[in-house]
Amino acid sequence: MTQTTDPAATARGQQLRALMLQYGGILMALVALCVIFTLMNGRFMTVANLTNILQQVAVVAIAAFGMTWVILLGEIDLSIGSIIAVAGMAGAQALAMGVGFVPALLFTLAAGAVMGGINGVLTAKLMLPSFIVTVATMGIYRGVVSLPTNGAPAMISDPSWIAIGSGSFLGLPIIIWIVLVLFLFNHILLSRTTFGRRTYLTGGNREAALYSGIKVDRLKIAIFTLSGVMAAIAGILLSSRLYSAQTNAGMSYELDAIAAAVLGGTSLAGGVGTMIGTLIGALIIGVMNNGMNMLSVPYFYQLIVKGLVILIAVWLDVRAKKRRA
Amino acid sequence: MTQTTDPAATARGQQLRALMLQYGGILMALVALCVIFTLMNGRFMTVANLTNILQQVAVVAIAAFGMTWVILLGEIDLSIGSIIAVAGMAGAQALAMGVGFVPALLFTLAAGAVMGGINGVLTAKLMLPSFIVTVATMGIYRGVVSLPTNGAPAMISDPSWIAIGSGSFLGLPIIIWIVLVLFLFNHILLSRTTFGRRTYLTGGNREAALYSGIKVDRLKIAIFTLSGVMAAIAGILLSSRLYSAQTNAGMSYELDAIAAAVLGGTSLAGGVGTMIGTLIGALIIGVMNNGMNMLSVPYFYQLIVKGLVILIAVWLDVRAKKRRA
Amino acid sequence: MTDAPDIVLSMSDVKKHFGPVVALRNMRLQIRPGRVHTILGENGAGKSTLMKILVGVYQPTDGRMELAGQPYSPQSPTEAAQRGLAIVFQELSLCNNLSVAENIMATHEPARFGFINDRKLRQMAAELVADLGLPVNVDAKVGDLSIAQRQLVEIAKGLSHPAKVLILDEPTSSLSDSEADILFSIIERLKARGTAIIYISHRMEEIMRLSDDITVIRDGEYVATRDRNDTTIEELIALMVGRRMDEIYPPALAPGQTRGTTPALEVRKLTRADEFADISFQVMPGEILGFFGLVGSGRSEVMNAIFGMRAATGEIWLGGKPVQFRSPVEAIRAGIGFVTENRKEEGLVLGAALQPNISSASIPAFAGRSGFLNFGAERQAAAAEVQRLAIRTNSLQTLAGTLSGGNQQKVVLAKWLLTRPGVLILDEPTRGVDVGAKFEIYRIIRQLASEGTAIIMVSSELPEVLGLADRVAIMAEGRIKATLSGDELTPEHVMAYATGTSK
Amino acid sequence: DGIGASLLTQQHPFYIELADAMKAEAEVKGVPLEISIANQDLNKQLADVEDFIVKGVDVIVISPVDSQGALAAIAKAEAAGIKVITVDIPIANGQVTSHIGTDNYTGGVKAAELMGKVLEGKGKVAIIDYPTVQSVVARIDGFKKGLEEFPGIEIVAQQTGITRAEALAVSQNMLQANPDITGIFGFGDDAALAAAVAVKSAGLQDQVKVIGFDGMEEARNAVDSDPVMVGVIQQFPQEMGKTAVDTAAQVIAGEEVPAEQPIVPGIYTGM
Ligand SMILES: Nc1ncnc2c1ncn2[C@@H]1O[C@H](COP(=O)(O)OP(=O)(O)OP(=O)(O)O)[C@@H](O)[C@H]1O
Ligand SMILES: Nc1ncnc2c1ncn2[C@@H]1O[C@H](COP(=O)(O)OP(=O)(O)OP(=O)(O)O)[C@@H](O)[C@H]1O
Ligand SMILES: [Mg+2]
Ligand SMILES: [Mg+2]
Repeated sequence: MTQTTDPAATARGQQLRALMLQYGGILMALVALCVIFTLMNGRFMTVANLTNILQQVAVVAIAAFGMTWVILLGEIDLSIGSIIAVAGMAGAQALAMGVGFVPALLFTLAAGAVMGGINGVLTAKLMLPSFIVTVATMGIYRGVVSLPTNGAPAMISDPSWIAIGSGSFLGLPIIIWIVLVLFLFNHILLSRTTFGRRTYLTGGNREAALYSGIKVDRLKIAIFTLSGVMAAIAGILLSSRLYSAQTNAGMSYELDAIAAAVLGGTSLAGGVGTMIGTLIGALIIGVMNNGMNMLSVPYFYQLIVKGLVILIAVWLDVRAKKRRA
Repeated sequence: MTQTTDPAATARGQQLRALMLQYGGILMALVALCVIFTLMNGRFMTVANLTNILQQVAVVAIAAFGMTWVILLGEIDLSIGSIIAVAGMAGAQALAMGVGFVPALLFTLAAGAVMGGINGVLTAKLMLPSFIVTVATMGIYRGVVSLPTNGAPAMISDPSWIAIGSGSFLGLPIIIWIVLVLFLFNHILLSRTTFGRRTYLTGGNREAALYSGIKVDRLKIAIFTLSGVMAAIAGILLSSRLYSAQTNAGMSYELDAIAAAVLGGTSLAGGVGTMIGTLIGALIIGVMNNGMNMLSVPYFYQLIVKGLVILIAVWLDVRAKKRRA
Repeated sequence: MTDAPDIVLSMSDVKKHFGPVVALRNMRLQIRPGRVHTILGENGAGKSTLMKILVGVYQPTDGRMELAGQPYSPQSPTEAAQRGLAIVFQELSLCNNLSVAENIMATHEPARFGFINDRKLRQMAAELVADLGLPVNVDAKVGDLSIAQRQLVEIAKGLSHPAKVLILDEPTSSLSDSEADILFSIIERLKARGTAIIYISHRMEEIMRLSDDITVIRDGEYVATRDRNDTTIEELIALMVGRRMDEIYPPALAPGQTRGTTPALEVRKLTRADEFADISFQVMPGEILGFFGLVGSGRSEVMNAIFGMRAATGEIWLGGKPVQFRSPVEAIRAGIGFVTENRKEEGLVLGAALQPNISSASIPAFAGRSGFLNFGAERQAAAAEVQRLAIRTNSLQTLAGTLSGGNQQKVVLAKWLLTRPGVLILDEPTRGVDVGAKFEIYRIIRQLASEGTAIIMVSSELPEVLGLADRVAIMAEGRIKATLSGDELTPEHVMAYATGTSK
Repeated sequence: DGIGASLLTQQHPFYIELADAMKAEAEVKGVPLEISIANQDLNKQLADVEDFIVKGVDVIVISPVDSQGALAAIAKAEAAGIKVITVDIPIANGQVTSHIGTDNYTGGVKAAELMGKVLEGKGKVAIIDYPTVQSVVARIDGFKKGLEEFPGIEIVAQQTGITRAEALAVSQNMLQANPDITGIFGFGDDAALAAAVAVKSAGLQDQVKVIGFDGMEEARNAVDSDPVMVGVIQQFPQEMGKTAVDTAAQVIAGEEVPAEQPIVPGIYTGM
């Protein structure tokens, strides 16, 4: 604001400018959406509603964090919707067997890791395209989820499990805390560690990464496992919010997760993308869904508007990036 | 069979060997499936049932022909399921307005071309990734299809339209003729013409294609349009088979179409694939669905088995190709 | 710029900006038929950009061009081809998924009503290749070919268009002398027919041998045009780099410089079916071992096997201990560095910035046990390498893909220098590098050797091998035919083994 | 031979109970029964029926994915000389041997009557719908018709919430936009249960009453234990399944069967 050349302020200013350059297009889209909805419905911009949006977007956002890793590697994971369902069911079954909250939680996470790991091993070791591997496991996991209850939902009554989705901590819903913590975890892992760096390099050029001494196969398996675990966490949240594990839970969430990541600037060719972008992308989707419900837009028009907003947001982003280059 | 060295026979033999080399893995999978189902159910290998399979697979096969073009270019089209639905609805509405069979048919094809063309223009001219463009238009078209009837299905009673799905010609259902004609059309267009060659060149190396003077943008728009038209034809068949246009018709058929193409050896990276492969891939999916129904495999197990068969088939294919190289 | 009757192509005041990057500031050029006009300039001087403007890939920001007296501003490569310009691109622009014939005839396939006549296409391509005398099989898939062969295909593709003006942008960068000779005789033939040829190369001997006119450019700006007969290599280099360079090769170190008695690397009977057999050699610390051979002699395959990228039988000893690398990770840990020959596919992440590219083979060195990267240390190390190799860039955040070819090659080199290898394998390390930079690279190789690094240098440029190596292993048909040193190391000897006239 | 049954879905408790009841009754009657699941895809339903025809079943029991679209499948079966019985969802202007199903429209009217009663004739109501499913559309139509009896009740919002997760988000958002809502009608148990969760998380449990439709066990338990869930319209899948198989067995035996066997839904408001 002032004209002094305080170096710290300058650095902050530069950081802000870099942020604006990188996310300008997509942030603009998010802000525009918020402004429009606020103008059209006074109740949109309330703490209660914003909390609502964050809670509703939590499941997709967490799945999208995992998806971002996979896409950064130049791969895709279409099975996460099914993993979300299996995770919920695994938790419900474990709880029903009376193993207790923490073991059930660990069991669920392990189930997610195993399912993601299978995707990774099939992709990396058998060298099958991840698209087809995860289309196949999408079906397989969706079949598996129905086996314990023959398709029926499983009730969950464990109070700790339920608290995840409806409890609060320091005035903020636990579910929002979880999103924040997972965002930070993934963001730091991606931007600050060798693991993240290897992901960027491998996604940018697999062959060059191999020659540079990166264990591409292991990395791939690790990342699909990570994506599976993220999906499992999303599944836990979802089952907790619904008080039950549904066999059709998470259906087609993979597309929302991919849309969030791509809206946020992640390139499907691999090698380009950030967690911040994905979070913004997920928020756009959440704001859009919430805002249109608030305005009582009929379902079919919602589909149309949602598609148009995605197009406009990506286009704004591509344009902003082109202008910068 | 004989030991003579008739040159024509040798040429045929070589062609056959080339065919086996290229499609060995996937053909093996198809034959294995047929053998297993025949052994387990005597009614599988009957003319009536094989006709059944071909009819059931028609919609996905035709959509997959269009999808093959798009994938060859290194792009993807997730909107074809929605285009299938819109096409059926467009036809039903036109017929209901009494324009007559042929105008309704042309209107439907034009609708498919326009929807595909929109995908193409957005991808080529605005340089947006086709994945996100077609995820967006998937939603938009799905919204549009519900507008005329507010979500309700539209009855079709035009006898010519119905005949497409249930009539016969020279003893073979018309629907099978259509599949064969479209297969030949796409196969020849792809393998024998400059248009097909340009598609391979561009899918193999977009930059090189640009440098060679190929109008990549125009090609892309043309191919998305073609994919839209194929989806529209699939939508006509579907609505004809169902005597009605359903607003949720074709949901997630894009995944089946992609699976058929990839099973048939089309590389998602672009530049590699054939229509023959796609046809075989579609047949595998059809045989699997039919065979498991014949064996009364419960639904959830069908999902699992289908996923496993896709995995095994692709793996066989990748292995066969590797051994050849 | 008067249009003298014998000027076929001329340009003046041509500018080209890529956003903030100014690739060309003020270019002029006059091309005459039946003459070879060489464009000479450092890496990143703007040569390729200029050529791409000529064939309509890029449109100039400003400037005028004339072709045969008519205004000329091609909007696409097709238009340029119609006006009689053909080009062989520097960065290979082939489709790996298609056959050689299909690539050569791309976009001008023999066709009727859009239907391609495949038999005729194959025949036309085969005739063209035979006519040119190029040793490539037109039915092979381009993806299966070595880089050098792909370059030959690229040449055939460029020559498949009848052209008034033929542009060759570093056509020999991956070729050994014998293939290059084929190209030169083709050029002579075209010249005799009156074709104007624009030629770009960094190989000075070749330029002096081939050119009629030579235009030097520097930093996107026209410097001077000389007749070949009125100039010298020294003058051209001085014009190009802006200072005098008396020597192309840095002074050789005193003989007996090698250290110790244990070879840094010893290979015994390394064999891989259908590629190479019975490869045995050793390199001492501080020694530079050259590997010479014709295209496809199998040198790259051997180096890949040593580096753990491909399985092979035989023994590898490192510093007197037997080792077996199942992957590059293990080779790198053991202290081997490998500058691969195909920088775009194997060397660089084109979409990533310079800093991560340069550090990519030494990631563990910039991280503690925690796995957190030390960005400060990484930046410093990368900056030091950029400075040492004089890589031309605005910042470490520049994307590798936007650098000129020669500068990209230096980035690959920087990446491996940073691993501080005990054994450094260089596969065509100066491919597409300008003379000034070459000298720098040679100097660095020499310096590394003097510090005790064992160096294997695979090269198809004979002068480079002879000028730099202490000993030279000569490969042909997947075998080492001879290892020469000292007085035996003459061009005649080496070529005799390489071409198989000497057994 | 035997019965081939093509059911709409297997991911809904109603259809699970229906299928279980059919299997149990087939066991009792000793008739072979095969069930395939259309997964809400009409094309798959048609393929399933075609496969039944090839297999040569005697009777086909079908719960249509869509009342009009299933005509093609039924026509094919009848052309092959196979009798067809529909369950749950009727076929539009077509003839089948027998139809066994819930009267969804009447069920909707009953839901409205209950809503009017618990709201004492005035208040603001929201609806969670699923507009592409005809049986649901009939429920909603019935509900709206029934509410016409209560001029003091106003419908302030209607949104689509197909899965339980979607229904939860939609209810939250509707409550946010209209904090004065006093009643929610969910087209199915999932929608109603999700709405109840949303009501409680918005802290409106003393203000909002939720009514559902289907009446499966989970929802009935909720009505028993949760004051927000004031009632569900109860369908009777066991009875439907049993009747369907009995009817099919009669058809196989060549007996006459009634063309319409309506099963009137009940109202469950707690023990
Ligand atoms: N597409 C582009 N975007 C941004 N900068 C570019 C682009 N193409 C070239 N440049 C820049 O323009 C300058 C000239 O590049 P050019 O490729 O013409 O060099 P060159 O003389 O051919 O070098 P070399 O001898 O290494 O091939 C370089 O600084 C390069 O980084
Ligand atoms: N005539 C040919 N046709 C097809 N492929 C060939 C031919 N000659 C060689 N190759 C391929 O080229 C490879 C050998 O080339 P390689 O790159 O190892 O040789 P090199 O000695 O390193 O030569 P350079 O690197 O200069 O091309 C082999 O993998 C082989 O498959
Ligand atoms: Mg260049
Ligand atoms: Mg080589």
